[in-house]
Amino acid sequence: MPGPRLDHYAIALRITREFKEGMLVNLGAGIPTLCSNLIPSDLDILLHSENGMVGYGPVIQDPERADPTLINAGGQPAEYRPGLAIIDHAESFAMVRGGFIDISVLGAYQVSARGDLANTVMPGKQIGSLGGAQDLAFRAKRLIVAMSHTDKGDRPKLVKECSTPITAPACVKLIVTDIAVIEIAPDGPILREHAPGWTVREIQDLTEPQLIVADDFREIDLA
Amino acid sequence: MPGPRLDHYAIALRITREFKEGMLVNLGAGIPTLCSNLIPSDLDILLHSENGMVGYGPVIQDPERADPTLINAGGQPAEYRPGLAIIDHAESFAMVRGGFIDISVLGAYQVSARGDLANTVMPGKQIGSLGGAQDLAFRAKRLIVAMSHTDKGDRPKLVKECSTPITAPACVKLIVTDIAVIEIAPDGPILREHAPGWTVREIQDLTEPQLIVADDFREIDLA
Amino acid sequence: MIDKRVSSFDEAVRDLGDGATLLIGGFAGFAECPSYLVAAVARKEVKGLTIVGNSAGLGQEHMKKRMARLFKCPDDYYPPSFLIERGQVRKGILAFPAAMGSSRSPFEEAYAKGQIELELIGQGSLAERIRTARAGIAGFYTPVGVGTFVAAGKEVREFDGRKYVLERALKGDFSLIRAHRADRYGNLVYRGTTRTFNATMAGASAITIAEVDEIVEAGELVPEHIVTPGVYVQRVVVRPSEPRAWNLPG
Amino acid sequence: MIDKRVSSFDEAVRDLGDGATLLIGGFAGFAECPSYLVAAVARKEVKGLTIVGNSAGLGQEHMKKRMARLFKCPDDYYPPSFLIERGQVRKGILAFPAAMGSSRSPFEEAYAKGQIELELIGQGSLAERIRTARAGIAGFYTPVGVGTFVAAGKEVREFDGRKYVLERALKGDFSLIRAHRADRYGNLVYRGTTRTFNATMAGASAITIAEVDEIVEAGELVPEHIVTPGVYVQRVVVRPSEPRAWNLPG
Repeated sequence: MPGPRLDHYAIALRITREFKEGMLVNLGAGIPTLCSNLIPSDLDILLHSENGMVGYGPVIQDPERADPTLINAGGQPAEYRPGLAIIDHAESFAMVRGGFIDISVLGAYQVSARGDLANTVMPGKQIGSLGGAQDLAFRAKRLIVAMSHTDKGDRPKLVKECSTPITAPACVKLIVTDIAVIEIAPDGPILREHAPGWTVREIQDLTEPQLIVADDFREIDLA
Repeated sequence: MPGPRLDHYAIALRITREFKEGMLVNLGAGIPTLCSNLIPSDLDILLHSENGMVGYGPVIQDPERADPTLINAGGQPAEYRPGLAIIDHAESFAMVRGGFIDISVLGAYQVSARGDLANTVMPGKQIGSLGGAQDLAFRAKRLIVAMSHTDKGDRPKLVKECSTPITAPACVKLIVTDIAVIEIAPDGPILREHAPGWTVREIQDLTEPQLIVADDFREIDLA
Repeated sequence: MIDKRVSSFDEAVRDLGDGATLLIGGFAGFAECPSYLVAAVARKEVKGLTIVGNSAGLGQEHMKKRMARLFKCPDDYYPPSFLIERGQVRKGILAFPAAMGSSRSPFEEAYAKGQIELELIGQGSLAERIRTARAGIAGFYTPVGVGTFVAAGKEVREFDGRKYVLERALKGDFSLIRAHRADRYGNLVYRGTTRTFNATMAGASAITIAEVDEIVEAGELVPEHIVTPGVYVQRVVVRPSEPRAWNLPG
Repeated sequence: MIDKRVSSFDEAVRDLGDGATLLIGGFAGFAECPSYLVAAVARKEVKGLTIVGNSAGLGQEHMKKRMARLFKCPDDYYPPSFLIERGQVRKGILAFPAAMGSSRSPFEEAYAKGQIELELIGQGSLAERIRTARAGIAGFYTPVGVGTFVAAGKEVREFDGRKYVLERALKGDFSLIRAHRADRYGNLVYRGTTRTFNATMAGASAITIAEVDEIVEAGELVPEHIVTPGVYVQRVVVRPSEPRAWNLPG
């Protein structure tokens, strides 16, 4: 029996370990925006939001303090942080397209072995949404995907070829799921870390493409 | 003997008569910026300056009151006016290119019979300057040229074909000179007004293309 | 005297007719949505509209339920989806028409019934296409979308070893936007993230109408703080001080 | 801690080398010119520069004479033409290289001697080409310049019955700009018309350096009033409180 699956906070926490001093990071709606509440206070990074905030803070949990005129990409109230700048939508994506985003964190329905991202049309739906994901996936210096390892039918989401429309080809660099951390490398996906209690075999069984096991394969450190 | 030539202020004053309530008007450097000091106080128009002012006031004459951080297209200190908005250079020309300028007033070295504007390379010089004139000449709804009727060698500046590089083809709609007001119409230049003491013959003698005399040809009203 | 103030929302949309293309500002929340302008378009019962924007909105009910833990959603929130639910919209050019998760947005409901067309486009290309319309540019080459369905039928071209897709200007008949303060010249300032697509869309239509919290005297807005110069705005209307039902004239 | 403050102008241009392309902000006056950055480039004695901007400047003497009736020109005005006069510039991509009237600008003098190349471009296409570089766009179609020398060698194409010329992004190695206030994140605000090309050029080069009047604490600049987000700025340097000769290190 494998261990329990990581919850959304654990996934988000693991992702924040990728953030380095001075980076400009965009957090998509869903699991990614959770990262904004988990960034160490001594790490000075800037968060970019599609709707035109550069340098915003964590999600405000108290509705009494929530200001509807300061919301993040998920529509949640964001804390003001000194240094915050407001820009319009065209400038916000001039910044994305211009290659200024160091890390983009997005959700996904599927990721292919070569890092194709499919997060536009939810399987089973007629139409989908692009949001800002396509611009980010094409232009961020590094794209990290936060997702559950399998879908609701327990089918792998890391697949050989995506079966839903591709948002951007060969763009994903790192995937953090509820059971593993996988790097997309030129030779294929590299299994780097596992959730407590999960073996290579158990992870591979829920993954379509063959995983390369990293030399330093280890348990995810969430301490 | 014809009358005296109009001075720059008279030319500028005549041009301000073309400005109508609510218009957005761009004034080029030189004679055109003089217009900013001659606009009737009860006429609510907005002046656009290339360097990013919308809704500025007259040139400040007193150096003691001049603020170098508020200058017009000619580099002169401009009076603040309520409603003034500051934009950057890209937005300033988004506005020009987007067709928001109702009237552009520019100087010229030459204008052709069909309204080609040549104000880039000064005759006798190796190279010239475009400034914002090309954008304005291509995209203003109406282009008015303020110029002396002849050059320093008394050669016509309203010519059959421009001999210096064209800034924009077929763009000039009205020319106000120191001796006449001429409209560029599809059939050719129409002589509409004359400076006091100037006859059709005297004006035509200093003009290369054949002038059509307007039915209501009259003396310029500068009262 | 230049004075762009209009006394009512109905008056502001007086010449908005069937088949018009509307750029509707906002992003995902109620604070940046030009709700009273949307309500006025609903009252006018015009049909066959094309709406352009980020999300058409996920419906009032969604906002009230989903956002309940975060915000109290006001009663006078009328997102563009309000027009979809009333059958007034023929086509959407949108970045976020489908709801996240398995719930369905009003757009998806209408789409499933074959009542509406979709041109799906990412936020960046959408925003730039709109800015491009304001700026008098015909089109631009972006690297975003190459090799995906978004580039289908569009020119793809290489510059300096990278592929780009040609995106065209997207101009509206009317931009319906929300701002915080205005003066009689139409100069606008926005609060926080309400700027978003509202400022982008100002000037990108033949007529731009701004729904604002407050109108101040000319000169009260600091020239350096103005985000939208009034030249881009044809009409300004003030929101009512108390929430008003959508079907009441005003 | 993110801190873009640099202690001297020499330090700010430490990696600016021969052959670099410099986007130099400003329009026509001294107040919007990054004079101390220009002076630091002069001190560095780098050669073969390409300078991009509105006017290279008409020289200090011109400014002092022509403007004397309007302004007192400060002693520490070092326009880009200062670099031309010192033989450091190989090429200009400029809208206003030639003086008005029969006097000659330093650029014209150098051109007459065959020491400098010129790419003449109007302010609008120049500004948009620079903004386009910041925005990650390869090029755009503008109606301006069709049928004139500016379009020579460029693609001209018809959209909806009107002709447009393809203009390409213009990216620099360094943007040297002038602003009023900055914080340690590099956020910038500008006074009045000093915004001009300075704000346009921020972020359009690999390295953007801002010469500012004052640095304030993070949080002192109002988020809605910030014109240039700090992301576009790599280095910030404060101007000296008293004018300093160009050849003094600092």
